[in-house]
Amino acid sequence: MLTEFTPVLKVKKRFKLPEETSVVIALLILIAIIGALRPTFLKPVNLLNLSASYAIAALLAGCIVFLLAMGEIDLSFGWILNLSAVLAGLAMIAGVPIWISVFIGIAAGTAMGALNGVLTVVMRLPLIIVTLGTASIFQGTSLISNKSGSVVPTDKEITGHIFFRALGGQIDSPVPIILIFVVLAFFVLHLTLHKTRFGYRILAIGSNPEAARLAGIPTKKIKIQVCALMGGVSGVGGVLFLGFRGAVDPSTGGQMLLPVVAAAIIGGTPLSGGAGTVWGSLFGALIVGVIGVGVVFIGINAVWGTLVTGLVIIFAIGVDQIVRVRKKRFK
Amino acid sequence: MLTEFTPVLKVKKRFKLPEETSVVIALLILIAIIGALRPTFLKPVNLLNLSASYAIAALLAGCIVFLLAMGEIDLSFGWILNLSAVLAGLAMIAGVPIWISVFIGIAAGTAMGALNGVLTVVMRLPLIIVTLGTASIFQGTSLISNKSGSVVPTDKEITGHIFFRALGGQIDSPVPIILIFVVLAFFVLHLTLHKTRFGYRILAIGSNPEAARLAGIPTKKIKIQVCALMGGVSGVGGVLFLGFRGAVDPSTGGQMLLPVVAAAIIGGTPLSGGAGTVWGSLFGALIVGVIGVGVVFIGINAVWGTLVTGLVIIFAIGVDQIVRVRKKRFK
Amino acid sequence: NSDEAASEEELTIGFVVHVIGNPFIQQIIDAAEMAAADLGVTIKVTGPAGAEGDAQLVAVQNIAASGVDGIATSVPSASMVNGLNEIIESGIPIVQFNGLGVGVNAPYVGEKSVASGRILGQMVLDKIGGTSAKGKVIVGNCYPGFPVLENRQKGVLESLSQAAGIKVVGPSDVKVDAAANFAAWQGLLAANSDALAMVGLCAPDVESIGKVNIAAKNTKTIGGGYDLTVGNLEALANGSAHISLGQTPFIQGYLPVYMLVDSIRKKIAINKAGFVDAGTEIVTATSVTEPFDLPALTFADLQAMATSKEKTRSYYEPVVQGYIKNWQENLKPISDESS
Amino acid sequence: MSSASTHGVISVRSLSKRYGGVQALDSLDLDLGRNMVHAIVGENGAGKSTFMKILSGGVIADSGTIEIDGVIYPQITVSLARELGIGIMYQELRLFQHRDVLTNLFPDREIRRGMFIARKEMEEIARPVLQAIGLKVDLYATLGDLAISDQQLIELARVMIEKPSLLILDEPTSALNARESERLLELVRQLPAQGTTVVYVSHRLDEVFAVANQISVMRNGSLVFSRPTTELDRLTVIAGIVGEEKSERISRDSKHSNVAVGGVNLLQVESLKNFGQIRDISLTVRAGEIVGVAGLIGSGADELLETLFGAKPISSGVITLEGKIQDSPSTQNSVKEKVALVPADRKRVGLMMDRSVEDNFSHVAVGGHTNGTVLITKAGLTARAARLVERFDVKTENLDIRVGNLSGGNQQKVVIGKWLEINPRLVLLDDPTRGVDIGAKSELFRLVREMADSGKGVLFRSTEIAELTYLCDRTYVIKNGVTTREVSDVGEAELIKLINE
Ligand SMILES: Nc1ncnc2c1ncn2[C@@H]1O[C@H](COP(=O)(O)OP(=O)(O)OP(=O)(O)O)[C@@H](O)[C@H]1O
Ligand SMILES: Nc1ncnc2c1ncn2[C@@H]1O[C@H](COP(=O)(O)OP(=O)(O)OP(=O)(O)O)[C@@H](O)[C@H]1O
Ligand SMILES: [Mg+2]
Ligand SMILES: [Mg+2]
Repeated sequence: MLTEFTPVLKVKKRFKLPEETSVVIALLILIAIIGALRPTFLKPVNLLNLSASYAIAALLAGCIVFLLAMGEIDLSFGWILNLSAVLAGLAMIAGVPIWISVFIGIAAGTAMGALNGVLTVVMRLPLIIVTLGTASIFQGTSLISNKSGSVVPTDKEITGHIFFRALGGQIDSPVPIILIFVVLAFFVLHLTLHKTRFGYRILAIGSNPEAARLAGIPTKKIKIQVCALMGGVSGVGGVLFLGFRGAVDPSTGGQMLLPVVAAAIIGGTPLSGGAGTVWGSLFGALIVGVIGVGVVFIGINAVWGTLVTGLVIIFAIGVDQIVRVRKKRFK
Repeated sequence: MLTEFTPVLKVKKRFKLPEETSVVIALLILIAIIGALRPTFLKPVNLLNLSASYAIAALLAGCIVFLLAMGEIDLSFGWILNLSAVLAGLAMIAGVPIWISVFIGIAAGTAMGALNGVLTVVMRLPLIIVTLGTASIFQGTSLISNKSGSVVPTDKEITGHIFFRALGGQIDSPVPIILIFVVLAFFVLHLTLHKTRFGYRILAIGSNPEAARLAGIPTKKIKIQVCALMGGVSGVGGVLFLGFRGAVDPSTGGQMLLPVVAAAIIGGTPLSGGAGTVWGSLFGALIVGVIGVGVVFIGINAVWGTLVTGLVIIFAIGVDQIVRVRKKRFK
Repeated sequence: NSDEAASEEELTIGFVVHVIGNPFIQQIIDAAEMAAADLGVTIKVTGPAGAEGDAQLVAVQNIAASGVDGIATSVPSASMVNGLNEIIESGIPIVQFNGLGVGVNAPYVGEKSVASGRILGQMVLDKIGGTSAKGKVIVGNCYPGFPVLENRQKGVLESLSQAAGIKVVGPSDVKVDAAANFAAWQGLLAANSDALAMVGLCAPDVESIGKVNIAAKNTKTIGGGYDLTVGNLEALANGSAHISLGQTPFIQGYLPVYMLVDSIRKKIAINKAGFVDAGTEIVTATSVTEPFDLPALTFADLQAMATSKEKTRSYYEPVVQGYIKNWQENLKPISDESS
Repeated sequence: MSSASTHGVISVRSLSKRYGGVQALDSLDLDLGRNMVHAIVGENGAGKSTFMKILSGGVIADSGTIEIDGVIYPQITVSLARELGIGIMYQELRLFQHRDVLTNLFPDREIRRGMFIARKEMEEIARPVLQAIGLKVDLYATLGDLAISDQQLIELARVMIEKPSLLILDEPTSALNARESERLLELVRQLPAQGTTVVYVSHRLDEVFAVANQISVMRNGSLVFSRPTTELDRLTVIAGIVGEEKSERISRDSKHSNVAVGGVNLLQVESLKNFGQIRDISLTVRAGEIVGVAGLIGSGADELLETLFGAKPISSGVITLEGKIQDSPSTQNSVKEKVALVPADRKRVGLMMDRSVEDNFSHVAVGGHTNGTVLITKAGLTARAARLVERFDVKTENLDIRVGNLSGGNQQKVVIGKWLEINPRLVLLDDPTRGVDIGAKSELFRLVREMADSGKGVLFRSTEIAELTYLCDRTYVIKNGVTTREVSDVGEAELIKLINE
C-alpha cells in the first residue's frame, strides 16, 4: 500500500532575517535618540572610541555566550581577567620580555578556566556554584600577588613597547587597534560556535545533555575545554586591559559580571542553554555601552542617572522583544 | 478491573534523611573547625548575634527559593529592599506613625515586586532580563527620594519606638528579636512552598511551564504573585533593616544579590527550576555567614582573607556534595 | 605594675576598612601596620570585598567578638552608627578614619571633606582664569550617595560658583569601575569638547581624565581630582591631568592606631565625637604642598614614596613625633570636618 | 532456546539490570539472528527499552554478556556501539529541541570540510533519506517547533543516516499515522536484504506480524518465548504478553453497544480557525458519545484537540460548551469547565519529568483545579496517587520515583490518570494509547466507554485508525484543516481511504 505516492520534497528555503535583527534595531534606535539630542554623539570618531572602551567587555560577552549555550554560567571570569593582567604586569615589571609576559597572562587565564572546568566535572556541580568559590580564590590570589596594590609598569622600556603603544592608542589608526582585534576575535568566536564540531557539541550539550552523551559526545571534556576557553579569553581580556589602560588595579574586573552577562542576554542568548548568538552579544555589549555613555553624554545629573539608565534598559529590551515577536509572527 | 492483576500497592516507607542533611553537615563542620581554632566563637550569645546579622539576607534567600523553584531569578530585590526602607524611613521622618510607615515600606516593596511580575508577563521575557532594568529604576528612585543621602531617623520619638527598640536589640531577649521573627517567617515560607496549592503551582511551573499551563495552572497570575511576594519580603527585609540598624544608606542592599542567591544555591535549590528547599537556604545563608565571620574571627589578614574565603567555599560545597552523593547512594 | 605591663604586651587592635583591594586603602593599611609595629601591638586587618556598610559593620562586630582591645574603622554608612555605638558602650574603644559616621561616639581622623572640595575647586578655577572664567566645567561623581563624595562635591561647586560665567556640567555619575569610569569621562569630553576643566571626586578619575585627554589629543582641558595613586601621579607627570589632592593615607592609618593604643594604655576615655585633621596634600606636576609644615617634596619624591613604605615612614617621622604624639591637643569639634 | 549458531548472531546471556528496587531485566537470555527483523513485545515496564538501551550503550547492565558475531562483550558503551554499527531510535526521543532539523540528523556525526561543518553535503545526504521516509520538513526549522510525529520521523531519519548493521527501533510508530507507519514498515522490510538486522519494539501487533521474522515476548525482565512469526498467531502472542487469564478477558471485549442518541450537545464547534493548520472545522460532541477525529499529519487533526482545549490560540470560530459560548478559550477555563485534555506529547506538555509520580498525579487536581482547600498535605497527595496507581495499574516501584524513570507506557498512564482524576464531563483524548500495552489499552477503552455510558462526551484522536473504527460512534475526517466528512460504522480500510483521498 501507499507506495504509489512519492512526492518530490520541496524544502522551502524562506528568506529569514538573522536573529540579531531585533537587537541591532534596538541599538540603532538608542543611537538615533542620543544623536537627536546631542548630534556630536554621532561623530564616527566618537562612536569608535566609545566602542573601544567597551571592547573588552564585549569580548567577554562573546565568550560567555559559549557557556550560556552550554547551560552554564561562570561567575569568576572578571577575576580571571584581573589575575591574568596582574601576573602579566608583574612579569613585565620583573623584566620578562613583553610578549612572553602577555603569553604568561593568557596561559594563566586558560589554566584558571581549566581549573573551573575540572572542578565542575569532578565535583559534579554546576559551574555557577564552583565559580562562587573560585572567584574568591582568583581575587585573593591577585590581592596577594601584588599586596593589594595596583600594577603599573612605568619603565619607559615597557610603556614604550609596541604592545602598549598600539593598544593605548598612541599609534595612529583610523579605527582603534583594540577594536580591530576584538572584531576579529568575534569572527573567530562566531565561526567556532556555529561552524565547527566543537561548537555543535557545545550547543548539543546545552540543549539536551543526556542526548549529547548518547550521541557519543565527550561531555566532560567539552565542558573543561569551554571553561578553559572562557579562562583563556578572560586572560586575553586581561592583557588587553593592561595594554589599553597601562595599569591594573586590584578591583579591575570585579564589576564586569553583570554588564557582560547582561550584554549576552540582551543580545539574544537565553540562560537555558542550547542556543546562543555571538554577534548578538556584541550588539548587546554596545547597547550596554551606549546606555552607559549616553546618560552622561546627554548630561543627566548623577542623582537621576541611575533611574534613567533603568528606564532606558527596559525601553531597549522592549524594542528588542517587539521586533523579535513581530519577526516570528510574520516569518 | 483486571482484578487478577491488580497488585496491592505497597507504598514503601523507607526512612529518608531530609535533603537538607548535607548542607547542615557542611555547616556543622565549618562551625566545629572555627570553634576548635577559636573556642569563644562557640559561645551561644556569639552565635546568636552572628545569626542575627545574617537574618535579613537569610530571609531573602528563603524567598528567592520561590523564584528559583519557578525557574526565574530576580536581580532587583536588593534595591527593592533599599527603596522600601528609604520610603518607610522618610515617612517616619515626615511624621507618619511608625507602624503605618512600616506598612508603607512593605506595600511599596510588594508593588515593586508586582511591577517586575507584570513586566515579565507582559513583555514575555525572563525575569532576569526585566530586573536588569528595574534594579536600576528602583536604585535610581531611591537616590532621588532622599537626594543621595542616608535616611536616618534621629527624633527620639521615632528611635524610642518599640519597633526600633525591639529590632535594635534594646529590649532584653535571650534570642535577638529579629532572629525570632525570621525563623517564624521561614516556617511560613516553608509551609507556603510545600504545603499549599500556591507552592505546588510554583514548583509545577518551574518543572515544566507548558505542562503547567495545560494543566490549567494560571501561570501568568502565579508569576506575578511570586514576584510580588519577593517584593513584599524584600520590603519586610527593608523595614527590618531600618529597625535593626536605625538607618538606611543609598548603598544598602546593593551587594546582597550574590550572597543571597549563593545561600539558596548552596542550600540545595537548583537554578533550573522545579525544586527548592526553603530550610536549605537558611543553612546556606548561615554557611555564607559563618565563612565571613570565621575569616575575621580567626584573624586572617585582609589580603589573605579573600583567598581563604574562596578555599573554604569550595571546601563547604565539596562536603555538601560528598554527603549528598553518599546519601543518594545508600538511601 | 606588672599587671599593666602584661596587658600592654597583649594589646590587639582591630583595623577595619570599607574595601579590600584598593591601592589608596592599602596605603592606609600599610601605615596602620607600621604604627602597630612601632607600638608593639598586634593588629588584625579586615574588611568586606565590596564597599557595603552592613557587611563592614558585621566585620567590626565580628572582630569585636573575637576579642580585641580597640578598633579603628572607616564609617562609610550611616547605618553603621548604632551598631558601632553598641560596641563602644560594651567597653571597646573605637576610632574612625577616612569615612565619618555622624553620631558615632568616637573621634574621627580624616580630611576636611568640604574644605578639600573647596581647595580643589579653587585650584581648578585659578587654572582656567579665576572668577572671570567663562565656559563649562564638567564634574563627575563616581558614587552618588557616598557622604564624603557629596561633601567634596559641595566644596567644589562652592568654589566654582565664584565665577559667574562658569556653567557646571553634571555632576554626572562616572562609575567606580576603571573601565566604565574611563568610558564615562570619554563620553563627557566628547559631548563637551569645549569644556575648560574636568573635575572628578574619586580615585580613578584623575587617571581616566588623563587618558581621555591623551586619546583626544586634547591639551587645553584642565583635569583635577583626588588621590595620589601611582596612576594618578603618572597622569600629572605626563601633563594629561593637572591637580590631585591627597588625603594623607599615612596619617589616616597611623594616627587611629596610635590614638587607640595611647588611650588604652593611659586610660583616656575617647568615647565621644571629635575630629583630628589628617590634612590635605595638594599636588600638581610642579608643586607638592604637604600639610603639617612637612619638608618640601619634589614630584619625584612623591612618586618614589607612593611605592615605598620605608620612604613614607621616614618622611612622616616629624609628624609622628609631633602632631600624632599630641593628638589630644589636636582634637577639634566634629563640626570642623565639614566646615 | 538453543545457542546453536555462534556467528552471525547476537546473543545475550543472563542480562540483568536493576533500578533501585525494580528488576528491569532479570537474567535475560535471547538469540537474534542476523539479517532478520526481530520484534520484541511485552507489557509496559517489561524491560524492552532497558534491553535496547543496553544493546546500544546508553545503559550499562549490572551483569550478563552480549555476544555479537562471535565476540563476547561484558558491556557495550556508546562509542563501542558506534564502532559495531549499532544504531538506535529511542522511544523517548533524544533530540535537540533548540537546534534545527539538519543538525539533529547528524548528532556528532557532522560532515566536515576542513575545520568547518559542511551543511550542503549534509543536506545532500539527508534529502534522500527524508524522501524515503516521506517527511516533508524545512531542514532549517527549529526542531522544537515541529509536531511530535515529525520529530519521531526525524529520529528515524537520524538513525537511518547512520546506516547501522544492527538497527534498533523502540516503538518507532507510536506517534505516527497509518500512512507514515505503513511507509516505515515498507522500509524496514527491505532492510534485511541490505544487510541490516532490525530489532523492532512495538505494542502494535498488526505491525509486528506484518514486519517481523521472529517475535520475542518479554515479561518482568525475562523472556517468555521467542519464535518465528510463522509459528505464531495473535492470541498466542497476547497470551504471552499479558498472561493466559487476562488475555481471555481482552479477547472477550466487545464492540460498544450503546449508540448514543438524544444527548445534549456537550461541545459544539463552528468554523474554527487558528494560526496554524486549522482553517475551517465544525463538529459536535453529544453527551454519551465517543467521537473520533481522523486525519493525516499536518491536516490539522493533530492540532485540533489542543486548540479546542485553549492551549493554542484561535483566530476565529465559535466554541460552545453545553450551550455556553467560550469567549476566551483558555486552558484554565477548560479545566474550570471540567474539560480534560490528554495531550499527544507527554514529554513536552504532559508531565513534570523531574518530579515524582505522586506530584504528577495531582497536577490538575491540585494545580489546575480551584475547588477545595488551599492547603495540601503529603498524605492527601499520597492517597490520590496510590488510588490512581492502582486504578491504572501503573508499574512503579514507589510513589516518590521520578516520573521520567517510568517506562513509556506507564508515563502515559500517569497522564491519563491525572486528567481523569478531576472527573471531567468532556474528555479530549489526543492519541492516548501512544506506547500503551495491549492490556492497558483494552482497559483504557473500557474506561472510555464507561465514561461515555455515564453521560460524558469523548473526543478521540488516534493515529491508529483501527482504534477509531473500533471505539467511536462517529468520526470526523479532516483534510487540509477542514472537516470534510462525518462517518459512522465504516471499516478500517474504508476510513484510511477517506483520509488519504
Ligand atoms: N532510569 C530508571 N530509573 C529507575 N527505574 C527505571 C529507569 N529506567 C527504567 N526503569 C524501570 O525499569 C522497568 C523497565 O522499564 P522499560 O522502560 O525497559 O520498560 P518497557 O518494556 O520499555 O516499557 P514500555 O512498553 O512502557 O516502554 C520499569 O519498571 C521502569 O520503571
Ligand atoms: N502565531 C501567532 N500569530 C498571530 N497571533 C498570535 C500568535 N500566537 C498568539 N497570537 C495572539 O496572541 C494572543 C495571546 O496568545 P497566547 O494564547 O499564546 O497567550 P496566553 O499567554 O495564553 O494568553 P492568556 O493566558 O492571557 O489568555 C492570542 O489570542 C493571539 O491573538
Ligand atoms: Mg519502552
Ligand atoms: Mg492563552
